[in-house]
Amino acid sequence: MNRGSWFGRRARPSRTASSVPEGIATKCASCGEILFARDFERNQKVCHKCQHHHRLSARERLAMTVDEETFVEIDGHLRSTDPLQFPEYLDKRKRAEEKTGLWEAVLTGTAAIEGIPVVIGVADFGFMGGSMGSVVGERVARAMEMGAAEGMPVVMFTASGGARMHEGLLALMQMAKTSAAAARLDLARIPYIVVLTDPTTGGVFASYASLGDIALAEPGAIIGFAGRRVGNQDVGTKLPDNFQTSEFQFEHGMIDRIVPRKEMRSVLAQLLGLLIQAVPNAE
Amino acid sequence: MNRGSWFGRRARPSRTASSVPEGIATKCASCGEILFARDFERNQKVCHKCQHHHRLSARERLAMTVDEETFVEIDGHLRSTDPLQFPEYLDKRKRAEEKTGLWEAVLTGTAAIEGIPVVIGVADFGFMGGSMGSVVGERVARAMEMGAAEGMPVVMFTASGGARMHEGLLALMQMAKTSAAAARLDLARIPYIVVLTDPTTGGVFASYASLGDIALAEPGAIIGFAGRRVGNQDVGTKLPDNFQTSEFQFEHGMIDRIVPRKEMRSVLAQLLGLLIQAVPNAE
Amino acid sequence: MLNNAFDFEKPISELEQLIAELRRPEKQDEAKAQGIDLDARIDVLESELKRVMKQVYSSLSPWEKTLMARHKDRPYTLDYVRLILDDFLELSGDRLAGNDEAVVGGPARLDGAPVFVIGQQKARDLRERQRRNFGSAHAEGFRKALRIARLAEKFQKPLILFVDTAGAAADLHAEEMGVSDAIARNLKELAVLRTPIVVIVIGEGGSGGALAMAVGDRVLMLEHAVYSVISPEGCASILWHDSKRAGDAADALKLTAQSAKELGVVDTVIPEPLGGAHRDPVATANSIKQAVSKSLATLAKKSITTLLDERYARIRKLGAWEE
Amino acid sequence: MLNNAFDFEKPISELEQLIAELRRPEKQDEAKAQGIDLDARIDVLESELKRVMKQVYSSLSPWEKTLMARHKDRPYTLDYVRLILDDFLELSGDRLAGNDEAVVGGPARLDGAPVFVIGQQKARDLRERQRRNFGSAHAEGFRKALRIARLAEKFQKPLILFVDTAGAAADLHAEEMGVSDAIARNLKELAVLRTPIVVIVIGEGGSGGALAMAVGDRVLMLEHAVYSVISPEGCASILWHDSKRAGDAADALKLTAQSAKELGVVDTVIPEPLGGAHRDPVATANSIKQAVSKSLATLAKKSITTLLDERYARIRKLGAWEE
Ligand SMILES: [Zn+2]
Ligand SMILES: [Zn+2]
Repeated sequence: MNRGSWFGRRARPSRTASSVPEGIATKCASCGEILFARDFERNQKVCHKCQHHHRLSARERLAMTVDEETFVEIDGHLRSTDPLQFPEYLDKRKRAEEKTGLWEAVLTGTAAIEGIPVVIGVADFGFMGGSMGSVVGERVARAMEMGAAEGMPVVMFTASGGARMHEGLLALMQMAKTSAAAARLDLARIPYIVVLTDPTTGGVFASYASLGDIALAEPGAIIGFAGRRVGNQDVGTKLPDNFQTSEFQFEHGMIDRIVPRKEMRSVLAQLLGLLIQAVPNAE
Repeated sequence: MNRGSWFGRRARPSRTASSVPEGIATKCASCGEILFARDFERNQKVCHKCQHHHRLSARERLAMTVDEETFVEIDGHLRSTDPLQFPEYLDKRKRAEEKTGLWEAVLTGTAAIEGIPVVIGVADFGFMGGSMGSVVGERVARAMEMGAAEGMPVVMFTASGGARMHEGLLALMQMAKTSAAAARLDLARIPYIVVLTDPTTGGVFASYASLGDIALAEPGAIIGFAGRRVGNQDVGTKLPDNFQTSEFQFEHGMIDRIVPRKEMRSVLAQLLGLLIQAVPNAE
Repeated sequence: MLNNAFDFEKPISELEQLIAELRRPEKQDEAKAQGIDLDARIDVLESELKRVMKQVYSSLSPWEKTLMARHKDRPYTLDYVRLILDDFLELSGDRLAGNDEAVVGGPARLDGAPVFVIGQQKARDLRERQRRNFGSAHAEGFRKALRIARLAEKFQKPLILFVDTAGAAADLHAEEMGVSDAIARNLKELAVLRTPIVVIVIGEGGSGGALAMAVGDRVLMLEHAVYSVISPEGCASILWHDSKRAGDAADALKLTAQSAKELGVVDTVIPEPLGGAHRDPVATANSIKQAVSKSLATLAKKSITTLLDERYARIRKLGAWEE
Repeated sequence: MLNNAFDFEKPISELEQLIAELRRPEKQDEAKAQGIDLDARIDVLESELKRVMKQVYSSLSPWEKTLMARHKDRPYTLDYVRLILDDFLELSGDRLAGNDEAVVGGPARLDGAPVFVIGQQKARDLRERQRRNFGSAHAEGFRKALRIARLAEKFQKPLILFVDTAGAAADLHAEEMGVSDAIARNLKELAVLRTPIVVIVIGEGGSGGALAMAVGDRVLMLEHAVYSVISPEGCASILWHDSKRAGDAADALKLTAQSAKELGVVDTVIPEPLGGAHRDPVATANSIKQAVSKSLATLAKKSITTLLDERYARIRKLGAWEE
């Protein structure tokens, strides 16, 4: 892998750090509580009343997860093309770029979490619903390959509606690509931690998001295969109230821990510390 | 492993080849149909009316499974002791020996099935309910070790009420022993085929009987963990009609094929032929 | 004669009916009595039929291909297993919870040599279709597939995967049993399974459910099969809130075998008999068999390390991006 | 003071009550007024108490040990995890179908060094007992245990297993999800898991459900724990059709730690504080910690090959037979 020239490059800052401009209030998306921007930001965009965890941009997530000034983007130079010349794809992507200040739906890079070096990937649902096209798949795969090559744990924050339709079959193949990279990461015995955030569905949940050694999730996140709308169409099936949420997936054995946002960083650090320490019984 | 001296020894014939003496009729244990001995034997102890598969002794099973005159017992010299000095154990064993003409609840040996050499083990439910004590565990483990050492597929016909209480903890440990041997057999890439027959429950079902690469079962056999009586004691649970039968276990993914007795030999031969042939892609 | 003809097959079925009519004994007798050379007329019509068929089937639109791929007379996995392989012994169960009949598999022989085969299985009559959930596997099905794939690995037999599904099951039970996890696990494990794998997309290659059994060293695809990230109907509803625009979506999705080959997802497009696989299942099976045998012969020469490195490289290069 | 005393503990609780009585302030005042040396009398009673306790607890019958092992105040897995390990991070789920709370496990630290710990978890209050199915695991629990054990293997951390269950769940759901298969799979995989494993039987070692999490390189057992192929009640019903003869069955089954050691099933019996683990959980935890640390230190010196060969040999020799 050649990533020399861009490896040390700093990513440009997000254009829209927050959906709530300084000094103005917003309403909780879940309970309707009026949330004052400063409190809301201080509370990591978690509603102080109902504890609803509002979605974060990739930049916001990084800021509250990794040690200050440690994130160094990798593969930021990768750009999507329009291999199918799919209707409206270029326009949509352009709007997403403008809205998020990102070039794609995932940021990958190296960083430290409480001093522990990691390779980290953070999805941004604001960029075309976090959908996985060629660049997302390629970035995730390269991040894993870097983890395997450098012996660094890999942490992935997921948020996605699934594979990106606009890249057709090539988007679907990113499921295979990221999973194959996860297989090699596993064979290299490198810790791979997934943090499922709202929402993680479809082809992302059915590929690299389900392959962590450890799976954490934020409370109340939508997590599922087909999306609740599809599930609801089943004839005569009564769906449980928590269908396709973190809590449902936890009950069904798919998640290790549901971790509130304010504890996520320290849980990650604790976990990484437990998994990476020296080997007691070498061959 | 040293098994030189007894390796070539022929096992003595069963004293009670059949529960239906020549010329006399019996009743089907399931439908009550009168079964004439000669027909019944010819039909491999399957009721011609309801297809109930009656239990077979180990000798009967061998006779209808392996090529004539090919079975050579191994480890027939192993004898149980009474490590716990358990009430009535010696008496019970003595009666079982007299009744079955066997020294223990499983016979192991080498044989050929349609010309394919195998290591084979056949349980005899008539010997203390096919229960697994030290000798059963030891014979099964040695059979698997022989399979691994000689590169011969292993076929196990199971029939057991579980671990043999009368040998206490040492009987329980046979579950670990047979499973550990199965693990090594697996690592040696040797085919291991289990045929579950009526009844296979408890500690045998929860150890080597569940570890086959391929699991076959006779129709209508009782197969389960705790025995129907125990299961029935659950409060407020309605048990399915086929609870703890071959068919139930098949539905729940535990069995590959339910094979009628008259097809068992040819299915085994077909399967063995498919699994043992030359390797197309060596390292 | 064409059963269950599609709209685009109308010119064909009309010609076929005409020819059939002329072949009726009464017509033959009548013509003979009148001294008319009916055979010559039939010959003309037949060559016209051939011309029309070639024209229609070589220029099917993506949506027409989708219909072909879903044709209820199209051969399914077990049809090809019967036609291509000997001694197939179906295995069942995931050894965890159930036996999902949307997936079938087991050992068999290809020209005498043992292989393992696994496929998604649709069905024709209603009861069997329900039993097989229309070929849409639940977690139990994907886990059964993985269990059988691991037997192939253990016994060092090549693995043949038939793909034919509208997609994975997406109901409550699927979610409860972790269908996403099961798909992901298959993608991961098949990528490093230590035995050669040949995949054939024979009908519908529907999204993640198809892909979960489509990772291998060679991916073959029948001429009129389709392979897509989403169904055209689903795509049309999302894009235009109108599932009736499925035809436009099929165009946009580039879901044909020819496109899949151009995109590098598929290595070889296997030609179908004129009119589609269901017109001549035996000929189709033979074409598949030849292609599979050829692939396996090539793969058998590779060391496991080379095989896995090339499999990984094959998957890794898929996608379109600029650096 | 003894809570929830058993019949065989009556002499002890009577003495304890007497001493407590004499220690009441009123009694003390009264004695002082009368010039009686109450402290001397208490000393006498206390040494008598010690004598009686030693006598009672060193000669517990197998049935009395069974009662001790099931004592509701006896420390459970998570109690020891809290007392022995730091930084425990509980993991959940089997990645297949569910999260069985009868089994707990995850990474933690033992004197700073990372380990993985897994155990069967009973509970005291009714709701938690139901949630944990009284410590009786279903297939999901055994599969969770195996998943966590494989993480220990992957990350090359030693594995500590706490055993405390009346047995595996034996209800319809258990059977539907293949509890037998799950137990067997654990027995098989733990036998060849490529990391050191230390097992501690802390309370009830009930049959296959216990064994499914009790395969390792060293098996330790608390002094008053029991380990048996079948419950004494079950054994008595089968032998004498009278579950009330459980005491006789307990004798016959030789289910004590001392017998388990004689039979070669257990390597080390860890002494409990006088009166049992629940009288001093901290002291018990310290004893366990020392024994586990010692075992792990020895095991850490071995190569994986030696470790696995010795583990296999250890299992292989269990049993009693004549050649
Ligand atoms: Zn709120
Ligand atoms: Zn009958």
